[in-house]
Amino acid sequence: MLLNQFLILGALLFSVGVYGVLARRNGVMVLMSIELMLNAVNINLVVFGVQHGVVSGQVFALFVIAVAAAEVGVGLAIVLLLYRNRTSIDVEDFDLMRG
Amino acid sequence: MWMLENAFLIPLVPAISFVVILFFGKRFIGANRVHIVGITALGLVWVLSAVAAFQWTQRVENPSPDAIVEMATHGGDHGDDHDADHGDDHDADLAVVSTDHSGGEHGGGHSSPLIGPVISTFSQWWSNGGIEFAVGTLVDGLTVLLLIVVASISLLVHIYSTEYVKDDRRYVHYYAFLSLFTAAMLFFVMAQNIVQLIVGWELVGVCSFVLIGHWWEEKPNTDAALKAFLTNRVGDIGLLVGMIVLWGTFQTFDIDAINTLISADPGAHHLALLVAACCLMAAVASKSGQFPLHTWLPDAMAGPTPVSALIHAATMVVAGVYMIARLYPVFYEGLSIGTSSINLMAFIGGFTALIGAGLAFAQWDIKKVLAYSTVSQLGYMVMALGVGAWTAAIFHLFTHAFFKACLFLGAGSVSHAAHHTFDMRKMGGLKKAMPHTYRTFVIASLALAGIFPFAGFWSKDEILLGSLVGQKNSYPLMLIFGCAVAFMTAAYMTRVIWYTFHGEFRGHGQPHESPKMMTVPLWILAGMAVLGGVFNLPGPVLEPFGLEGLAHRIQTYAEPSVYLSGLGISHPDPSLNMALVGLALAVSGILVTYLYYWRRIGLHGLTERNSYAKNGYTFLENKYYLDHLYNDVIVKTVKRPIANWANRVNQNVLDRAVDKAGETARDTGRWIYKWVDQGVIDGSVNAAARGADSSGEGLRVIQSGKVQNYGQLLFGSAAVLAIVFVIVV
Amino acid sequence: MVAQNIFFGIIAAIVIVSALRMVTTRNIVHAALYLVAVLGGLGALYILLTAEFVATTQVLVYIGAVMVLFLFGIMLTKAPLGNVMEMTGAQWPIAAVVSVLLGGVTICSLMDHFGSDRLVTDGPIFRTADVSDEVFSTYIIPFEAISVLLLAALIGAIVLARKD
Amino acid sequence: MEATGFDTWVLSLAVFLPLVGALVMMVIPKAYEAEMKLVALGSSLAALAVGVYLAFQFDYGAAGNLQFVVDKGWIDVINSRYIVGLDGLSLPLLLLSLVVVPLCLIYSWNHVPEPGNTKAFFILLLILSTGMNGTFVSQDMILFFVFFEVVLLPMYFLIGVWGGEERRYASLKFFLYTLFGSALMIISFLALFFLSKDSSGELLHTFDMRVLSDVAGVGIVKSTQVWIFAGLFMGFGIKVPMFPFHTWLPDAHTQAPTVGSVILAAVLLKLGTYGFVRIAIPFLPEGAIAWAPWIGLLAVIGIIYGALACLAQTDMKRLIAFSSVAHMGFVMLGISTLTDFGINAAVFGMIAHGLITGMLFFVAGSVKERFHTLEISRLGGLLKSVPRMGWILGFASMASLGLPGLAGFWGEFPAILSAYNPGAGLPEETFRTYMVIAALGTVLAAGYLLWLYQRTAFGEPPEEFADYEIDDVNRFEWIAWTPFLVGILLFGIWPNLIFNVTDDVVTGITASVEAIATGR
Repeated sequence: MLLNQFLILGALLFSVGVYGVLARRNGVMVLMSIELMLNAVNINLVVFGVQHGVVSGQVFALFVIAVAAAEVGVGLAIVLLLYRNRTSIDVEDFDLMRG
Repeated sequence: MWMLENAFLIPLVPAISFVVILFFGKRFIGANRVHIVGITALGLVWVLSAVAAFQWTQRVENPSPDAIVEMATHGGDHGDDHDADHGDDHDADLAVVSTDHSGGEHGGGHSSPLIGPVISTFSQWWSNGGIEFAVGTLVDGLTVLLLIVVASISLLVHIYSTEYVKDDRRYVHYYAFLSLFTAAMLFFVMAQNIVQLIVGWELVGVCSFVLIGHWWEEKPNTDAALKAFLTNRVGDIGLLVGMIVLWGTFQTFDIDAINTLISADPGAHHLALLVAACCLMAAVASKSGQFPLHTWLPDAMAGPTPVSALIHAATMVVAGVYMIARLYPVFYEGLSIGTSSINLMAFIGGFTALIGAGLAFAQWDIKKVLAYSTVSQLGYMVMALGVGAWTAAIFHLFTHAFFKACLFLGAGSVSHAAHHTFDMRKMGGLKKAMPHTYRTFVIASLALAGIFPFAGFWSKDEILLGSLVGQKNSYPLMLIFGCAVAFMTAAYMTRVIWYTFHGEFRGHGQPHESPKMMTVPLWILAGMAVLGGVFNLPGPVLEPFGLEGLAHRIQTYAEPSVYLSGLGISHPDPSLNMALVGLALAVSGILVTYLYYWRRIGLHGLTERNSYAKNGYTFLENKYYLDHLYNDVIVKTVKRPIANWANRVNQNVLDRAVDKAGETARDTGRWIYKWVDQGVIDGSVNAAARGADSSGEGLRVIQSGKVQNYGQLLFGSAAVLAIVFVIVV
Repeated sequence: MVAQNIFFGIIAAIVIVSALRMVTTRNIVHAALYLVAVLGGLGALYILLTAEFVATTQVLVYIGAVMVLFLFGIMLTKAPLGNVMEMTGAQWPIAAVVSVLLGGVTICSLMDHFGSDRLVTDGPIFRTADVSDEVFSTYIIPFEAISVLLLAALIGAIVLARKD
Repeated sequence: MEATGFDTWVLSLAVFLPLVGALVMMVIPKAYEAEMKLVALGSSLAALAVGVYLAFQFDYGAAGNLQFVVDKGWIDVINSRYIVGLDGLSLPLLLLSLVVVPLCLIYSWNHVPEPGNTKAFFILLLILSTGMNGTFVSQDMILFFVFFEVVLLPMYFLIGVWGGEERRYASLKFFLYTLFGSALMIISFLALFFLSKDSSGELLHTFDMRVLSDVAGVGIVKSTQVWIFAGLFMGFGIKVPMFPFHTWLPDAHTQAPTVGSVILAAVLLKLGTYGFVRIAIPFLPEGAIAWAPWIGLLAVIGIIYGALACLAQTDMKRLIAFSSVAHMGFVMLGISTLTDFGINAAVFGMIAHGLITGMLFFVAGSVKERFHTLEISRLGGLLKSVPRMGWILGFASMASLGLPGLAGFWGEFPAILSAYNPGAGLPEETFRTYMVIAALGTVLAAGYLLWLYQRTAFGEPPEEFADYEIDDVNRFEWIAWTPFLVGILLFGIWPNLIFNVTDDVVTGITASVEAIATGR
């Protein structure tokens, strides 16, 4: 097995996640895409851990999973709040920072 | 010699007087009594100057060893007892000082040893990039002469003013600035370096500004003050540049050093000296009222009359002449005075003398006549310097100061009597009412006209002689100018006397003689106008009385032979013929004018003779013809078209040019301000701002406030940067 | 090795296709389900990489917890279940270009750098015990920090989502 | 030479005492206004006292060397150090800055301009003071830059809050313009940091101005020097301001409150010229030689141009502002000659201009306060309505037009003089042309100033003010103005007071420039 197999998979997943973040209008979908990107990173962590024969790769993957869980929790709470205030979760509606 | 070394005390006294009068005058002395301070100070100055003058004569008569300057190369002795042919002997006269010059005392040539000036330097004034120089005084005969002139006239003017500006609204300021002016002028004449010269030059200018604008409530006065100051400033460009060129050439500011360097090696630096001399001529033209910058001087008559007498006739306006005399080697070499037969300085001087005299005919304001006369006489002095007649010019400066001051103060006295008007059409017949004024005025006029034996005769004669003989070549054109001016001067002064003192009184009220405080100075000045000539009488005049030793005192004492001998400047022999010609011209001038203004009587008598005696027809017709010629051709052309034309040129061309230059400068300023500054430069700044603004507008599109757009930018630019990075690394 | 390769190929294909479908589908619930597929596939990959504990956690946390959260989120925001709402913004081409660029440059540089490096297969194998040893010794402080972070996120989520 | 004992921190004391005063003022409640003013005045006077102490302790025999030097670590990461020191070039300018601030405080003692708020006004003045003092003594480029920029903000607020009608526009213009210059300047500083080499070719990586001054740009090739100099030129030239970067100045001056104008004219503009003399020329002699003819050209254009613009003004304050452009032209002409004479004259000119133009702005401010207008056509007869002020205006105008015997002359005349013989490597004919043009400028200067004086001071007071009861110069004004008047007279009569001090430093600078110019 090539090292690159995993790395490229990660890169592909990451770009797909980026696309999702940038293109999707639904707030929940944006959060899901972010999960995709985080997972792409996780692959890299684990693969490099294996490659270098260290355990910290896995440890950090675990940390990332934990942080992702927290992030999803807070992110969804924000989406809910937005929905409650604006009755919409379309991110294109939120442009208070318009210059 | 203590006074010569500590000459700085002389300007210090009136400077202190200025401070005292201005700051403590009103409070501690009393506004009406400040003149006491001024007069006391001036009295002290006069005494000190007299002491200085005496000590200088001692120095020349019995030189101490350190006073004698040895020069390896210098010109020959050109005393009057030597041959008049001085053509080329100044080139290589290597004679030892004492042998060739022992016999100089009776001819008026400088006494054998070359007496150096007394130079004292005080605190260091400047140290700048390794060049250090000190403020100091340079005292020699010329300085001493000017000290005496300034101190005397200033003192008399101070006394005269106590009556003239009595109860003036700004009595205190008047006296304060009179003192300051005196201090500045004294400082100027004893300048040790050219920076001091500039300082003094400007300071007298500003005093003149303040005093011309003394009654600043009226616009014409302030206009005149401004005009005077600005015209002088125009000349100051020349002064600054000329002085800088001198400094650049000799790397020193020291007047003594500059003069010595030039006279030691006259041929060197000709081009630099030419440039410097031409630039300095501009300064002279402005300060000494030379063509074409003379127009401010008549306007300056807006000031109080004593000020006109002091500043605009006797002292400040001769600053230009003095500067030429002080830096004479510069001009002599720069303008090739010794070898040419016409040069810039002589021409400007001569021409100014001519047009000044011409203009004096067309004036109805008595002070303006005198002002143009001053212009003309200053031109005479400059012309004298221009033809190489150094001593004659200084002699004329000396005599002119006294009789012109007398004339001005006399005019002031007249106006004092005639309800403060200077218009001659409102005068007339004052002869009886004010005999003292009349007599002094006539004496001074005769001196000005150059009638034997008054002071002006001697000095004018020397100038004419100087231009006749010249140095290597004579100056024929200058001689013609000089003669014409001599004639015209006599004529216009006669006219003034006719209108002011003779005929019927045309004003209103009862004219009265001025108080003693005014007439006494007049008489003193008139006395000087009579006797001024004795200070430089030619030898032959004195020989019959056995007083040859007193001949050419000014030449002996005042001439800075230590500089001039190196240049080889000669003194012409006195010439009886020239004197007679000059006198004849003056007399005929008076006569012609006399005939013109008394012509009604003359014509009346003529017609009587026409009707009674037919024998003298031819002669009478000739006489009539002459009368006609004098009246309608000469006098009228001189009086009307030429003077008017000159006046018109003066008013419309030169004066307009000054005004126009000012207007144009202002318009240009406006234009530049409006279009360039506000339009282009400021505009480009604003345009830059607008550019930033519009690019901001462009950026606003990106600034949508949508997170995803930001994300696109973020990731997009990250990608692009990554690509760049990948490609580069 | 071949078997591993085949497995990898299958899993990778599933992951990629699911991911793509996730970001392109118009139905949000479908998208959530595709995400489940991606996450599950990744869990399988971790097994393949002998990271059993990570794989387990992946399944437990993501598929068990996070996905439930997402589904709740979808429900609570009353997101339309069908295709009613346009799920993709008008600027998707830009997003596509950006992500292609990003992916392209990453992959290019990966190819360039790691080329044909082989995955080390004979290295040490870390069991769950090793991982726990590491977490509770070397990384104890980050671990505690993560705990605090989770607590903070918990409180934050509650505060944000409260009705009043 | 390193200082010892008290001398090690006395210079910092002079710099930071006003700041301490400002901090103390911040904690005093607004109600205690009298105490607050006393604190402000006290701290600035204390700084002045320290300045006087410095002036007495200063070793004038070694004016060319830095004295009271402090060299302490500051930002080690970029090798920037806290270095302050005083030499003959800094001393007069530091004293000027120390003198001006308390006088401004006294002047605004009882009449802080609209909209009031004495506390903020005084605090800003004190911060400004620290910035100005610091700039003149810092010997590290980063430190210099920090102080240079510290000056900017208080001034921005002074103009923007207490200014005239168009204050927002003016303050923003001032701020942005100067900031733009500063940006280029810091780039040049960084370039100097990265490129400077010592004589053996080792990269120095230092911001120490003493070191950079010593190596005199040896390791930097000429073309690079020219570019770096261009950056410095923009930074300092805008501050000066040189034609054509001067347009912020009239607006800022016109809109600024009186003391703002005074400080702007008296000290702030000098930061630019000081930068030229202290940094640009000694660090980059070759760049300076390449640029000097152009600087000279811009300087003489500025002289003539400023004067012509003055002739067209209808507002007194704006006229004085434009006259600053002309006067700073003389200063820059002096600098551009790269001669002892010229640079000495420039330093003198800085101080003279500070005193004279500061004085003129004071008078303009007081006129505005009394007559509520500065329209020249509406004024008149000042000599009659407020005679003392009229006299002071006349005195300051005379000084400004370069009357010998007053300070202005010694800045102008030697500057013109120096253009006759410019430094080695500079085109003589060009500079001689400049000399003549500059001399022409003196006439125009006399023209606009006298014109101003004639229309404002001479004549009868206009009708519209006939009913007003107008006070002449009051006590606070006398206190604030007397030092200016005395300074103008004193330096005019005895110019060596300044020349003596600056000469050693200037000779050092030009010697290194000349060595470079002739060594090629």
